[in-house]
Amino acid sequence: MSIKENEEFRPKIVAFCCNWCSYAGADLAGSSRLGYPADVKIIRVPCSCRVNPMFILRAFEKGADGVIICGCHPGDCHYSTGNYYARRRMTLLFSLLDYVGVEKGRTRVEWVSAAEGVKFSATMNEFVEKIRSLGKNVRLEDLRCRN
Amino acid sequence: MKYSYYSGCTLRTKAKSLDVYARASAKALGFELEEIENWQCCGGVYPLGSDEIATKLSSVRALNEAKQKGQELVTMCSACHHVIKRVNDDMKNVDDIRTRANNYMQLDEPYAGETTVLHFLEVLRDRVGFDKIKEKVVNPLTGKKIGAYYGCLLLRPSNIMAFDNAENPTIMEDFIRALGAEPVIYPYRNECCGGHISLKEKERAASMCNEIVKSASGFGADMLITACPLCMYNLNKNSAGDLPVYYITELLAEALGVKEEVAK
Amino acid sequence: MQRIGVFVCHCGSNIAATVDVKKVVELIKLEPGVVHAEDYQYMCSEAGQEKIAVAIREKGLTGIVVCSCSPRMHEATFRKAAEKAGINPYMVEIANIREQCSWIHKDMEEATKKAVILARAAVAKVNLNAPLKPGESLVTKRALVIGGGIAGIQTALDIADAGYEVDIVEKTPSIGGRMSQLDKTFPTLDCSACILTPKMVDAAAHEKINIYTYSEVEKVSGFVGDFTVDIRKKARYVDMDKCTGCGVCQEKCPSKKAPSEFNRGLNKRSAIYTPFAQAIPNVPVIDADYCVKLKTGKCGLCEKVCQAGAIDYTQKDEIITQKYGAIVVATGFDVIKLDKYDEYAYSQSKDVITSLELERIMNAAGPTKGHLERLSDGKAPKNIVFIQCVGSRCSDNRGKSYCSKICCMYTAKHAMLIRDKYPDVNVTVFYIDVRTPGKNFDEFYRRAVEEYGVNYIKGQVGKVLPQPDGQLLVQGVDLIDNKQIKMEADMVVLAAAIEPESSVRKIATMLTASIDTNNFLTEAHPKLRPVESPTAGVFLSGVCQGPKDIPETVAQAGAAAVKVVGLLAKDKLLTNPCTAKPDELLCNGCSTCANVCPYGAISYEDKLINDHGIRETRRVASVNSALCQGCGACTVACPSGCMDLQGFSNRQIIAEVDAICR
Amino acid sequence: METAAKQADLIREISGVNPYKCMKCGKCSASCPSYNEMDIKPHQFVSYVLHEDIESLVNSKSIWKCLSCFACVERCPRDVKPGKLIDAARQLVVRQKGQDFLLADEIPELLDPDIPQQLLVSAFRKYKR
Repeated sequence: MSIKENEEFRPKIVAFCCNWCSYAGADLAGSSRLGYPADVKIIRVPCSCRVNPMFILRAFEKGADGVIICGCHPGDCHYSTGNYYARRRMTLLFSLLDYVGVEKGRTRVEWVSAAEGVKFSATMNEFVEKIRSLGKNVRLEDLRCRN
Repeated sequence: MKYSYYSGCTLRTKAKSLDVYARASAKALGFELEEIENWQCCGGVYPLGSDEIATKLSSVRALNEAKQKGQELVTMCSACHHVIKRVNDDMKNVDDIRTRANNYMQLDEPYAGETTVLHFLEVLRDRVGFDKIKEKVVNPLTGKKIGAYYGCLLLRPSNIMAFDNAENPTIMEDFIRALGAEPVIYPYRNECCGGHISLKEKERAASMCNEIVKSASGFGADMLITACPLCMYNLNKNSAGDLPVYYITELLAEALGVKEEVAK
Repeated sequence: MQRIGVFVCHCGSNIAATVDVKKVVELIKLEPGVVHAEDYQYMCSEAGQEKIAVAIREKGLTGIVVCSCSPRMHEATFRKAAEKAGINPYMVEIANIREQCSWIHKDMEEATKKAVILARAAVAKVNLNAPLKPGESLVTKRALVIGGGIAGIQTALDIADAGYEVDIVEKTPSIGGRMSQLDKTFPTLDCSACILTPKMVDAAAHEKINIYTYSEVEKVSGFVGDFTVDIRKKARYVDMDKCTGCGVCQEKCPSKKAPSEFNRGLNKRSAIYTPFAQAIPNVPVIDADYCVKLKTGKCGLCEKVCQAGAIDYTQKDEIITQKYGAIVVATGFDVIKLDKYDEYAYSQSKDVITSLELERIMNAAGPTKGHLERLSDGKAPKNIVFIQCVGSRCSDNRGKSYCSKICCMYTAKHAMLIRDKYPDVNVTVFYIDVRTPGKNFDEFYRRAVEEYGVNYIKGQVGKVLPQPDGQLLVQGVDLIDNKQIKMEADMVVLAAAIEPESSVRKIATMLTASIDTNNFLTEAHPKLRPVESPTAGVFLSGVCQGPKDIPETVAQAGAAAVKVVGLLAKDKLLTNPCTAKPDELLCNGCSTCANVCPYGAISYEDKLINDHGIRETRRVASVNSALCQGCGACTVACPSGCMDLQGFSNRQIIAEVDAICR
Repeated sequence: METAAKQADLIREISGVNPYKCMKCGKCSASCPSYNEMDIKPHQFVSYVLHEDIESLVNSKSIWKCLSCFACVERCPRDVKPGKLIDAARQLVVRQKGQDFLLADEIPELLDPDIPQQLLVSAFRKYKR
């Protein structure tokens, strides 16, 4: 891949945000005008524990280059323990994905509270930067899905 | 227990006693200071500039040698400790400095801050333990009222030096107590002695040192102790000389009963 | 197939300035299921909502997508509008193209592209939405207030006056809180006790208010309208019904070495004690750590002198379980520990004190009986230095990043009171900024300078150096004169930052109320819902939500009370219909879902199942939708994939993923 | 001579300091043992860098008066650490040839028999390239 192509590479990034903390944190980043690249698209879920590993596999299958899951800080889950489930499930899933060739940098779990607009924006900037450096994801993608 | 030991230039010359008493005391306390080979001068002041690499390399060499031996690196002089500890922190936490320093060094395996840097006092506190030292004291310095002089370099910046509470330290006071003497706490113990300015501006160093000595004796100290040859020089040369100043290791050797041995 | 209408909001220029709304309309029309799309200046306005209603009627819409601000702002608005126009409110989805698009992107082309993708995702989801019907739950007409300071007292009084039962849980032996420790209050110099004590008495006397002092909340379960709370009533060792409050036990108690919490540890109290003279209830407690009888079995003097026979060394902690419809957090604050600010010599010198300690010294019931004197030698000070912002506005790792808000004013108060009572004492204040936004606040501060001759110096203090003669050498800077200053003082007073009371984190976790990095409780919306927690049924009162002075605290306490009353006035609440739902055909009865459910909402029943003509009795999961809160943990845990979450179903989320990755 | 803006950038880069974080409390100047010797005070260093007046900084005597005692670094509540700015300004000077504050010729008369090596080494580092 040439440098020029690399510059133009706009990754597809799916962010799952829990309704109580991270989605509110994203809203706060927005109302505070703390920017991050348009490559990130947020899907609202009630809790990070609602994120089924299937959704992440599906995203990669459909051509996503990175997936990030954001939830409440440990101990602060609106449903008490949901983020712990998410953490355990994702640890397992991410090492499996790494094994099949989806690098660890393409997946991430981050805790962002409703008050952490700054952190949300910083995290997304960092994550997009990371995905850009990793380039296009070629594993798991269902080529029949390509336009 | 063996430690890698970085004595530094002054301890081989003007501050020989700081060094020899340290080695003798270490022996008495059951650990050994194994001087690293071919050490080079640390430069005396930590190069603050984020783009200064060459001036940090002598510290990296010493740190890497300790790493090779799998030992902790012990320093004695406050300046050496300050420089080496901060360079080690850079190598551990600052990507740019680490990469560039390793590019210069061309080591078999890059150095990334693996070595633990300990000041001699930290060895006494955290590895030997002041309680243990207390047990080993044969000539307790009973009745002596000692003011600890910390100076700047051991304590600040505290987030990197992590030596003690920078504004209200206790390590030297605990050390003094372990030797059977009474520590005198005075607010100038972490004020600057003037450092390198005593070369060109003697009067300023003098006024700073006099403040320190005045405060310590005002609170009842009859002597001061220090770990730094430059502080020693400034306090001796540039103060009215009201209080005698000793190296920490000399008092330690005396209390442990090994001072006479060294003198021979 | 749904018939979907898409409504793109300009939000004035908030969206339209960065997103080409016409283009969004044009492109979204091409999506499957979309039969109508239009844009409008303000979709949330009445005219905007009317547009939705008209489109529903005229185009027979079955689903709605509104591309606008965050669903946290207006989802409820648009759902109501849809319902009024005759379709199920849960057929509405929001594409957040303001907070998550127009406000964070600058490039119009890029923002428009993203807005279209977000709209497509919402359309894809609505295509799979199904009408949902909320259930109903009953409201317990009783409120719990955690914390018995001025915030808690005021909230409880206002709720009780509206006719509802309120319980106050206070962890110390008396209500009153921080305000009871203050001597005078700004900006009128009222005596704090004089204005607080009547309120304490009112609360204690109110027939609808029940006060649990020396008690702590131990466990919370349930949800809005129906919380169940365990309260630990700590052993007081004094029978509250028998005690007459005569105080003889406290006089006779031989153990008088416990540091007085009320006087900030500046003097000692007896092992059996009431924190202060006006304590409510006026019933002492025995401090087990200091009581000779409880520690060694000997003594028992208090029992002997108590004529009422109220002492009971065998008392045990008691757990009270109570149901509440609403909970108010009013846990208040404490001043930070100063161990990271030793340059000010707080731990080295007794004459370096915090402002709250000065408050006790100035108070007639304090350790010096209200005489201004040095704690080291009891001498009257001639020079006092105040240092502002100790631990506030610090972005290093030592202090707090926020402004503590109250210090500028209380320091002006202290300076003025000292100059008033002791005109020969010199008072110097080192400040960074003097912040006095409040009614009559700046006038108050200016009085300190202009009428009372308080010496305000713009600059900070670097170090306080105790001298051998007991004086304190203060080394600071005057940034206006551009001079370093070394001045001697007899006393130094530190305006230490305030922080939320340490127990608040535990309480927030029990309530699943969110908390920020500084341990302040988060409000549901920083501007529009400042007294509600994002957790339904939990409300915020006082400093637990952010630094506040007394008038602001009282105002917020009243506001929280109104919200509680509004909730308790309802007989029934609608429950969230986005609950888990098993597909009984797929369920194999393994119990995995029940094990991960934090609410115990899943049970199992033996049920006759018709599986493609085969009729058999199977053990299948059953969700109690009144208990289910809709987190979705079970949906992922289910190995057979039978459990799904209504409103956030697997198919819906996958449709969103697909739309985004398309 | 580069432009003022470039030099200000250079100082920011060498020092690693973000002068925008300063809230102008003056705690650095309140802590500085060399305050009275300095023509430009520690807190002013921050605003001089902000206003890109590097010319004044490199010509000030303050850069030779700082003791590197790190009191300002330790106590700065905003993580600005003006001592690093002062050292960076000094670096800008000593990195240019012939700008040494200490001349070889003047050394002999400054020496005395008790001077520790450490003092000479430190002084060389601080005063010379």
